[in-house]
Amino acid sequence: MSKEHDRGMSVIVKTVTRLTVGLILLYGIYILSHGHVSPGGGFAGGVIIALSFIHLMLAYGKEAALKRIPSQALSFFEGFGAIMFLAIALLGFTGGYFFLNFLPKGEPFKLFSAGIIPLCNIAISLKVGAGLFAIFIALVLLKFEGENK
Amino acid sequence: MTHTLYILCLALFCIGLYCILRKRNIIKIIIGVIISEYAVNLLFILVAYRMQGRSPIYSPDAAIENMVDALPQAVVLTSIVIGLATTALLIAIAMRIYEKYKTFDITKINELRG
Amino acid sequence: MLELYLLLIFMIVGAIVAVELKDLLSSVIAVGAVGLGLSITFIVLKAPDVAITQLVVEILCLIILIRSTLKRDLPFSTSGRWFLNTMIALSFIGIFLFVAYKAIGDLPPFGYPIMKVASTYLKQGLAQTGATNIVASVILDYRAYDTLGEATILFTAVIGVLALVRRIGRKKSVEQEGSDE
Amino acid sequence: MGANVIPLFVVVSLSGAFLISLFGRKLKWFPDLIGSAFTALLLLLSLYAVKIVAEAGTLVYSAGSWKPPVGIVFVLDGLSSFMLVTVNLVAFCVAMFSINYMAKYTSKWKFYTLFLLMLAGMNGVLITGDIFNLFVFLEIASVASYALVAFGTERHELEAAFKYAVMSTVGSLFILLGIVFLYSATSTLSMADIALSLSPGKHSGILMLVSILFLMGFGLKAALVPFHAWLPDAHPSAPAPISAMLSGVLIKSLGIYSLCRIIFCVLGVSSQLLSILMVLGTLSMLIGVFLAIGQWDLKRLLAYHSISQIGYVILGISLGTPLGIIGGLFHLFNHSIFKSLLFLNSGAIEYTTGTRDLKKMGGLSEKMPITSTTALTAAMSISGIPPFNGFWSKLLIIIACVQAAKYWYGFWAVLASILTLASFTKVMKYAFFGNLKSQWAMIKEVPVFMKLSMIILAVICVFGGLLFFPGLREPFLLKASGVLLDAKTYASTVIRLVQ
Repeated sequence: MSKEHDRGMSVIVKTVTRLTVGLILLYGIYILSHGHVSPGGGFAGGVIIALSFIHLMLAYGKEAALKRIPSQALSFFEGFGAIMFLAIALLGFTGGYFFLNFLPKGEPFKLFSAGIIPLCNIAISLKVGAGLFAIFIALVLLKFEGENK
Repeated sequence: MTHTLYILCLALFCIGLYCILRKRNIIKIIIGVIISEYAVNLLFILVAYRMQGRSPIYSPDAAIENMVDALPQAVVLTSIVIGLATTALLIAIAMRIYEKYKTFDITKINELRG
Repeated sequence: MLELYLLLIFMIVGAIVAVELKDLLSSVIAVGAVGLGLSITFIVLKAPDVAITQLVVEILCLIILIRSTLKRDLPFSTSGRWFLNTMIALSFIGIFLFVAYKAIGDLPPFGYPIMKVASTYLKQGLAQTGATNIVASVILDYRAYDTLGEATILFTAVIGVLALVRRIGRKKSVEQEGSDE
Repeated sequence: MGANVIPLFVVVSLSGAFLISLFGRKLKWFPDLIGSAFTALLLLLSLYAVKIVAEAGTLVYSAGSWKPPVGIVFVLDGLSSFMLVTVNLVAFCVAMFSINYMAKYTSKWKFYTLFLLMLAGMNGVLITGDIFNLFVFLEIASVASYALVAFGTERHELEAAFKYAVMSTVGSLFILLGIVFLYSATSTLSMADIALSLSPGKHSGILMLVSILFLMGFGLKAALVPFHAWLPDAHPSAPAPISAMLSGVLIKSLGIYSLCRIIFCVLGVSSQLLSILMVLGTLSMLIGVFLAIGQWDLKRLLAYHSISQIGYVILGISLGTPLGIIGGLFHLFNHSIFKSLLFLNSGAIEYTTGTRDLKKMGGLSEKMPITSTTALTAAMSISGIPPFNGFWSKLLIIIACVQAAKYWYGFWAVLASILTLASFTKVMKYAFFGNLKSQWAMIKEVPVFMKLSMIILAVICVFGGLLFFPGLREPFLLKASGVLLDAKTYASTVIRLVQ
């Protein structure tokens, strides 16, 4: 079981994955960056990004995915996303209130509008993507080690 | 009759509750928790629906009126994430339990009395 | 309206199947069907944001659940007082449903919410926050503090899972820890 | 400064947690330092909060400058500041205790991160004025506590954590269901606004349903008697500092505080509800102490006593008279102090001897003078021996029962107190007095930080009774009980202050 998963799945799955994984990642980035003008947002975008890496990992085995995004980077992104979100909240104190939307609102329907909302989306998606992928890796690795015994 | 949908939704909640109370398998208990969470989230969106309503998103070309209630949607987004976090932790505990006891059956995992 | 009833009945049937099936993997897949039905219901109820999030969370949950149940089908055991316990559970649920049925007559009818606070968001949300998606303006501006809590809870779950999957929880004895650090 | 201090309770603890997760895994000393320093800072902040509430009355703060009901509002009143001091005082002592104690476990930084997240959740629950926000922070504290209960990753710890997690999640689902019904009936999530929108005539059915749901949900979190099955497993299984946090403050801030805040300030209190609570409280008091007497596992015994003492608090508060509420809240504070101290003592014993079984201990007072002296103080306090703080609060509750002509409840309270004394006599006799067993001839007293935190708590146990005397009680206890007594003015005060 363990070896089979290190190698990944069959060649058909690998080919389809190679074609689709970039699209899924791009879709995730689209969803998160347009969270304030269309349905979606940081959370859904972050989960989709995490899913694209999970997809890669299921098809190619864990080494291939971890080579592209090592686990130190994961924990860094997670902590960084959290700190960034908290920092945005604290920067509101410059305007006098916790969580104040202190940036200019911009023009509706444009990508760069709505003040802090796109920034918050990016922070959340970093955190969610890294965090959920870390959960997945932790649970999958646990399973492999458990079965080796 | 205006509340039949709410009752159906509560019935879904009760199926999850029954599963948690009666099933003796850890994965089944987690499934019960997931179903109950679904039912509560659905109820929150149901109470926000407005007849012939539109999604709460403005579009550049048409004037929108009669949008559905947006607050429950925002709240349910948060509550889905809370459900995901709880479920992930429950599954992690369940997998560690499986590793230690080699079973998901809670009648066999019974070291504590209380 | 009819589609809502059909979807709800589909979900209830799916949930009963998920609860009662003996095979764990099938049961998990039945939960996936319920979640998919829920996602479609959200679209019918005009909540696209929630539908997208529900769908992706559903997929993630399903992958993790399937990974954890793969090849682990076990025979079920029933505890000794099966009949008594089932009756207690069912009567508790029955009482709960009855009380709820009596009480929800006080709620406004389905399709006609009061919309006391929400009307402020819908009328002034675009002008006050600049976001055309009102749900985004609620979660990231009006109620951004909730979202901080939401992000924190996910962070908690990640650290919690990482803490739980440690191979060794305790060091063997107190004397050892002085030497190895 | 003023009201700007309110969000800091969450911000400080959250930033501590995030910083530890970023830097803690490389620098070994970093988690210890941040854990103790940030909890000390939070303790100072909460003392400052008591001061400003005593001077300026209730304070409100709108997050993001959005006024309720549109945005989320923070409310800092007498009850919140009272609870904040309790939570952060215990958290500071526990963080200091953990510096030495948690060296037994691996991955200390994960422990401190989860600990600070749990603290952030509790502080968030205490300062919020929005019902859904209360739910979110309640879940943060709960999720962190599930992971902390299983922190040792042994068999029984995982099992206890699973049981606790499932039951607590069911409680959360009941609470969320109650929030859905409240939202549907009132179309707002701000607690003050809900309280103003609910009218007893129109909403009587829904009020009953919501009260039942909240009673079940928060009852599960507070381990009131029909819902207590998880507590005797979960609390002993956690590492000792976490047992102290769970028993000392978590079940109070998530269970009792939230229940009281919602029932008294939002739903409006009715006499039927109070009598239900009174019966549940008395049942908890008696069943907890009866189950505790037969235990030989020290931490399990203490966990059953938690159920029993929670019963006292609920009984006092549900009497509804001024003296009863003061007694209940005072007992809540005292119980946090002495129960955390007892759990820390049990942790100290486990640290040196490695056992929790009372039959295997004996004569430890010779080798561990500080642990045994502080344990004696706490034991006398919990069983209500006169000069210590537990005596005064139990006395107040019993006098309040007699004043309210509820003689039987007073009798049960006295009986439970006597049984508590019996049970702790057993603990002291088997653990600390008697002959020293030969296998413990080599043990030493615990390290310095553990000693220090136990001494701080013991000193508060001795002098805690002074808090009820005139001069000290006005800013602390009377402000807190005033919130529950004038619960009807909560909503109008909050609405008036944000304008």
